[in-house]
Amino acid sequence: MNWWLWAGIAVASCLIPCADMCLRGSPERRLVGLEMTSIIITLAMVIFTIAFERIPFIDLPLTLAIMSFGGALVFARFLEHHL
Amino acid sequence: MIWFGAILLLLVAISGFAVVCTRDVTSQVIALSFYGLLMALTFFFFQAPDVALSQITVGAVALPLMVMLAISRMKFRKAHMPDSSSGEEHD
Amino acid sequence: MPHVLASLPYFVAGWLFFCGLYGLTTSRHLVHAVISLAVLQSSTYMLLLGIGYRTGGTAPVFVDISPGRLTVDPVVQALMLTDIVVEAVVVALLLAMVVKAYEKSGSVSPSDLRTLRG
Amino acid sequence: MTERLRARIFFVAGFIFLALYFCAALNLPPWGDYRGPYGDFISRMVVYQRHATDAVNAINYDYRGFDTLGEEFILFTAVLGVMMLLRRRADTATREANKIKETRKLSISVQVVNFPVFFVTVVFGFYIGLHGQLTPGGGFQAGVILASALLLVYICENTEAFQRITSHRAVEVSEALGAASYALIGLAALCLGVPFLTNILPLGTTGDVFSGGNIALISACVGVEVTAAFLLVIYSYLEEIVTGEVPEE
Repeated sequence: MNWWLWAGIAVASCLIPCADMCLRGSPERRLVGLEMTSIIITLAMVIFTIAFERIPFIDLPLTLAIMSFGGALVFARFLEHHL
Repeated sequence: MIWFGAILLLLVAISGFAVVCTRDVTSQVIALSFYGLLMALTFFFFQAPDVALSQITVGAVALPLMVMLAISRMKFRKAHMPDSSSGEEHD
Repeated sequence: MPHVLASLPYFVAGWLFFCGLYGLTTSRHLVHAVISLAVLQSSTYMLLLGIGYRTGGTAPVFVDISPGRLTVDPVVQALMLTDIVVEAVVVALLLAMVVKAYEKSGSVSPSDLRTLRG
Repeated sequence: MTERLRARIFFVAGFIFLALYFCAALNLPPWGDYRGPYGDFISRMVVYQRHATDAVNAINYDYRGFDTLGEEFILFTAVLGVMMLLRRRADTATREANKIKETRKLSISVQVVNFPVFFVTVVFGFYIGLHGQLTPGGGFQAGVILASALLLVYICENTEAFQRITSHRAVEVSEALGAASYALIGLAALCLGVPFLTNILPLGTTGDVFSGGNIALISACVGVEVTAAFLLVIYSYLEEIVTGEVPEE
């Protein structure tokens, strides 16, 4: 148990309000929660990478950061135009 | 550490149930995306980075995208073919 | 490890399986049924994750650690990895069938698929 | 069968299943106490046998390569099914005659940001795909990342470019080639007199990009196929919306 792990757990515990945002209410409200979730999970993954002392894992938050941009645009556009 | 993993697993269980219970399909897609991201974090925490990587790419973007494409195509068809609801007798 | 946690991932896997079945049987929208099927499929990932995990084990990537370290099981991870990507395309196939059924019958409710009645 | 009756039958059966499953799960080996021999064996041997540092990808593309071949053909068949169900114009001549009707404009800031992000995503996809034998990654993930990069072209309202890229015959050809070359790599081993899908290429230095022999090559083939597969699926769905016309049946 090192301090980085505690920090990661603290960041990841912010997922509970995000779960509330994502799982209840209108689609727009859920989309806001989803964007927050991807930010928090990216941060949590970076901190867990340092906590586990495994540098190759850093590819994962990098992927999520890149994919979440496209994901956000896709969701926003489909909600706007087609749905 | 193991307690945090247990909480993460319980969160996965709760959100899986919530995804299934959402009846509006558009809302359900976003809940499904959240569920995929949560699964990815769980895989990452339990030392499965390869699986987490494919869950990030597929569960967060590709799988909801497929569902949204299908929904938007159905909406598009509905908007452009007002008489299609009468049902064409094929086969 | 406390006794409560000893079977937790297996319980979660069974619970997700149950949730997916619940969604499938009570769904009134074919897309909803397909998403329920995706949740049902994710229960297998949870089961495999629970089986392959080992307390204190690290991931089987030997770039920065020596091959002698205690690792989690790579075989079950390889089972999951391909399945996740294939799942997305299989869901796309099922949704294509849903779109086709909607275009033919004008309805998305599973109970309106009269030709499937036995 | 009415809906309520169906739900009632499900709840009875489902809770019986859940109770029996929970009883069975209590007798499984406790969580975190894995005992299987195969994973340990591969974890110890993979660096010496294959000079690859990622055990999961070594299993996927080498030790269990035949199984992955099967999975890849599931993907291939599923894409075939989607195209059969949703596409109607097969020949290129009519496809090029279709006018693009969608002329909405997105805000200029999104369009400006989109281009560098598209570039970064493509480069990153290649990185993930080519380092599969060293770090987490590989062909399956890289394919999805590359396909989503091309989806960004559609998102920033450059519909014409999107249609020209994805409806090109080269996408279909590269999907078939990706699936076929995996099998051909396996057959090449047969020609040298060793079993199907044996690792025949030089193994290289551990930690180098050109290490692991067949693993990187098969991973690249899978990457090409997955990219093409996702593009085909996305275009099959979007074809009507992009061209803006519903064909007569």
